[in-house]
Amino acid sequence: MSVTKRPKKSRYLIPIFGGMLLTFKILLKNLFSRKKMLTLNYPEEHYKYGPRFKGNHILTVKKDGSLRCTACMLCATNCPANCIRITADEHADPNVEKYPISYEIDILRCVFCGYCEEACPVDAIRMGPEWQTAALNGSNFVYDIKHLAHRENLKGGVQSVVDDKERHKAGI
Amino acid sequence: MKKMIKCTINNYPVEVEEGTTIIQAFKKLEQEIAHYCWHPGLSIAGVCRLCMVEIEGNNKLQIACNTVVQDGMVITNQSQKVKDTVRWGLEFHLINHPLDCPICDQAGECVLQEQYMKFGAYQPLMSEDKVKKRKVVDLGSKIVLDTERCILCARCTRFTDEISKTKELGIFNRGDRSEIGIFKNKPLENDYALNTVDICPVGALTSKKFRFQQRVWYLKKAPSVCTGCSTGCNIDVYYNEEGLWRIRPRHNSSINQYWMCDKGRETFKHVNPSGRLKSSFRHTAEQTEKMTTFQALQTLKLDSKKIGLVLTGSYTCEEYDAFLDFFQLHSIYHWKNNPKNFEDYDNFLIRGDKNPNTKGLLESINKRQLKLEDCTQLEQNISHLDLLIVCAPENHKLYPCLEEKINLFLKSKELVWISPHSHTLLQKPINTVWTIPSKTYFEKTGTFINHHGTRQKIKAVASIVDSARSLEEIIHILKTGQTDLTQIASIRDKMKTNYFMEQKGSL
Amino acid sequence: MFKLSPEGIEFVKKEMVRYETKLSAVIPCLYRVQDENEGWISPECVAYLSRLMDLGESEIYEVLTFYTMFNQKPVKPLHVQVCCNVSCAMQGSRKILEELKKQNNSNVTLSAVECLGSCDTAPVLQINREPYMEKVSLEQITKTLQERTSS
Amino acid sequence: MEHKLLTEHYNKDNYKSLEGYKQCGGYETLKLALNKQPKELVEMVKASGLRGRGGAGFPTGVKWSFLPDNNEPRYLLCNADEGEPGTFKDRMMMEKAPHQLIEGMIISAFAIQSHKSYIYIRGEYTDSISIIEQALKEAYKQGYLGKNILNSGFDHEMDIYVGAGAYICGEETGMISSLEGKKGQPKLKPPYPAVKGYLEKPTVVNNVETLAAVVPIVRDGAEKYKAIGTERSAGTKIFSVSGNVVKPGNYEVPLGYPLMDMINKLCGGLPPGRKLKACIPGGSSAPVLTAEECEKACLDYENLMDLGSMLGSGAIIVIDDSNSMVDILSVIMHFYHHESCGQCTPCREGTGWLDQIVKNILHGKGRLQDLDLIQNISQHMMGKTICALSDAAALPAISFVTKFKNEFIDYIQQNKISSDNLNQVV
Repeated sequence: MSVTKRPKKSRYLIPIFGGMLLTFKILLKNLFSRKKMLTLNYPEEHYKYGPRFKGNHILTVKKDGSLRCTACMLCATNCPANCIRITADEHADPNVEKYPISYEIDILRCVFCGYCEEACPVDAIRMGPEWQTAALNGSNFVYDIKHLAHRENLKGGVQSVVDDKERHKAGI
Repeated sequence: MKKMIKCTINNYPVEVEEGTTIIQAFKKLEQEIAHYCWHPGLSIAGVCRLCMVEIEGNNKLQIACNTVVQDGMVITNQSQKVKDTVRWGLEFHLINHPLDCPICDQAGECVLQEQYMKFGAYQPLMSEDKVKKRKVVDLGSKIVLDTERCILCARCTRFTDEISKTKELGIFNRGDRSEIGIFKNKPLENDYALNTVDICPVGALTSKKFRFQQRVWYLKKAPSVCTGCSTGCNIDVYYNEEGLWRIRPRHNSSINQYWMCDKGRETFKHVNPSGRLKSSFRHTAEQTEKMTTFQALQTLKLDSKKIGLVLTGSYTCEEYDAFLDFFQLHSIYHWKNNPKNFEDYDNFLIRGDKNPNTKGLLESINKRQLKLEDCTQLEQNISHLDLLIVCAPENHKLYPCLEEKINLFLKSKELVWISPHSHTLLQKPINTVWTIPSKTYFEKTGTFINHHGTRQKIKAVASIVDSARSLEEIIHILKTGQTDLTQIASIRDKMKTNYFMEQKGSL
Repeated sequence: MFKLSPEGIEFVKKEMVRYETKLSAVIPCLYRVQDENEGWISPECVAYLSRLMDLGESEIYEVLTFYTMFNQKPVKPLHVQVCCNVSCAMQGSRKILEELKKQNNSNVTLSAVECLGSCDTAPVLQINREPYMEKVSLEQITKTLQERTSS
Repeated sequence: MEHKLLTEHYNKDNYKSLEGYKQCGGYETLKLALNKQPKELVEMVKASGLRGRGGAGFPTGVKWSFLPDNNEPRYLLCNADEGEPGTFKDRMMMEKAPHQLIEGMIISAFAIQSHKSYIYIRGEYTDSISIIEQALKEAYKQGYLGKNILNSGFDHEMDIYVGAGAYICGEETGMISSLEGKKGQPKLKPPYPAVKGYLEKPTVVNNVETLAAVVPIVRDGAEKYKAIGTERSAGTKIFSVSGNVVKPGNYEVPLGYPLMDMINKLCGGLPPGRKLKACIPGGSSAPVLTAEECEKACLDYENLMDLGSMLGSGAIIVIDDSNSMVDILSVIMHFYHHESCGQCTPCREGTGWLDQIVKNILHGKGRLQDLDLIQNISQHMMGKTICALSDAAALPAISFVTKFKNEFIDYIQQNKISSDNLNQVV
């Protein structure tokens, strides 16, 4: 533990005025050149994050719009917050074999660690640029397939770059 | 007594019986050795070529599964030569094996995965196209086959040839076009078919019922004894917090070897919370009263009544003893699942007596020199009784005569129904009916005596229904008026020392 | 519904006691079935034979699929099997096969087979289960096939 | 010079009938043999130095003496499932001299005290099957087979069994499986067939030529037979010569005969204007010999072994310079891929893999590292399986790739497509 010697009482005034000076300097600067202002007028304005930002989850889709997810449950296994719930079922196409009939992420539990994305062997889950999870009381914070793969922002779903044919050729 | 011979395995000296194969000696020493086709319960096929060992003085590597240990043999599988061979052996296995572990239901308990992690090359050399074969082939109502994942170890075909002797499965075609299959209109439907799923080292054969239900790494396993019939096969129960998911056989050379029947694999469903009786009830014609088990037992008046007791073979020996010691009984009846085929036996594992502990029941009765009447006698005596206590079967499905018998029991003046499950008939009675939830084999500790008289102990794994009580605990509450369960544990410990000295197949 | 002729059934019965085990009769009986079923063995035939011989279907089916001389698909009346192994290939048998394929004769099923054991007289081919045609040339086999097709 | 011990009367037309055979002294040896002790005969064959003519070259007498000394029924099986590419001697022997084989088999059966024998003939040999069937009928009629043969008190039944097109049935345990009516998959050894073979009973499996050679051994005595050939490779052997020679065919020569003499003197040399490029001395599973190695080669077990090849079934395939070695290897690899029984993993997967790689090279899609890969795969297929089929596939692969490496590299680097007469890949 380090002990700092307290300054005398009268000396406090000097840094207070110093601080006030800085505050007013920035206030005046912002008043006259608003473009250089650092803060945003949220929620009218949004900050643009980099492409690697790990925000809300997206389930990628195949060309036909069906989920790429094979319900291997590696994401759920890796999830440290235990917020992913998947129910798998038999698919009619023997080459697909297994697919999720329900995929739920409890976004309030999620810690946005990105392990699910890391664990996924088929690039089926990604963390997208959206970061707003706020919603009104009574909203559903457990995201289902409809939300994760087909919400409006995604404009018909995100396709993965992995080629299905190549993947099947390799026997995956 | 067979002659013992000495050999050295990976620098450890070991003594084995004459005629032991090298792989058995490895297993005895708990030394790691890669293998797929060898299974202790089946004949030797020697086709996977992975259990290679180097024997001193022999230039050529030998397979451990078909080589018998000779006196003074010096065996190793740690040499570079062996390691190379095993690595290449795995490479050969994998060149046409699809890399769809994420989808494959075997992932997590796949021997191919495990051994690749241990012994594999990690540098795939195959750049050519894989041989494509049929996927998701229907083999009947129980099993699905994926011929691509199959590594042709022939365990399943050997099982149907040698153990079940039904010969449904065969390996068709030859070379790398070979595939396991059934003939068109003859599905794999024998009573032991699901054993092929257990012995399949990869995800080629999967059980329709368990497939895609759970990933195996979410499951824990607990040793237990099958309650499906009086054979008492040793089992592993796979469960997690959501409930029980499947049952697999556990090796016991004197009872079930490595196998169990498909019916026995279904005896976990009645344990799961859905459909269980979750608290005690007192049903009368007018009303239904819900209460805790403790309350129910406190309210139950037993004094100076003529009590009849109906017992089934699904409770442990300790429970029978406690029950029979406590009550002053007018008469005791034995409720059999199906008197007609009660003595049936298919000469392998399945018996007509669908109770795990009929022998235990008889033993407890005989020890006290009581008279055990058949349940059919109850019809005449029921009017003489004031109270009928029914220790009902744990798994109602195994009792085809259930409804008929319940109707009979309902004729009594007062009925106490002790079972993990209730029945709709019990809920609208003419007289008073008490339903008291009891524990299943998964929740209690005790002893079962199987058809051959082998004592086997089961151990409580988890509590599934909080209000459920074993018969022992019920007696304890009745005796002391307390719910203190630690006392029971001490009773149990005492019994342990008395009973389990010479038992086989203990847990 | 396939059925063996009475002589065929007689043959099967005889073969079943000819060898030490009943199972040994499978191969000769499959030959017989193939002969009576227009040169190929359908799964239906296997089911029939399994009933006749009281053996498991998959036991017979295993044998059927293992050996190449049993046809699992329908064949035309002339099943021409051209040896394409080393000695014959060196003498141009593959070219003959290729040319025959081009001719597209509707009465002929062509297949490439492994060594027929007549390498000194390469190229060799066998029609159905008849004696070999040795040192064949394209003209010769074309002529033979045409003749036999028309007759 | 040819040494006609077995094939002496093969040019006679009626030799295949019982009458014709008897005219040339047939079945005289049988009478001789039936007067001897069985043990004596085994010792005689052992002393003659006769080695298995099917491919492995295991001493026949030694094989016979492995039979356990008990009263169990035992079987003699004649391996006439001649499938090795390049081999056609057994077919000729069965068609020209069926009674020679039958006599040899009766003598051998008497020597090992077997009362039942089978001749396992491959299904394609329709001629041989009918000829042997006919010959068996004749032999039964004349009392050479059946109960109490020639009043010696010895009973013997002989039957034929027709295969259905699987190379692997030429392997002795594969043949036993096939004869049992199962898939022709080789069985695990030990136990060896001599202890537990056909129907788990002691069984001896011998090649057609081996069994036929028992006749001259018993007739002339072991010494005389041993004097032919070399020190360790005694006797004569029928070689099937095919490929690019003027007069292909079967030639019986004493073992140790120079390979070049065989090609040039007996077979009339190569077609005019062609040069010897390579030669496969023992059927497709034997490692190939280059032209230089052929000069040094003598046709006996040891000499070829020293050259890194083997005598095998005695099928000599002569390859001249018009052929592409890559193409020939691709044919051979296709053969083994097609014929692998699918039991052991290294063979099942390895043969298919090799086939694909060689095909890729042939079609100009090869990579330089493929050559190492072929060697690596082959190396790890050898000696790792139940039977020798994986060795048989691996040996030619290794020898072709090492001995004709430049040709393979040419294919890979220049995407050269195979020569004209072999360009049709099936």
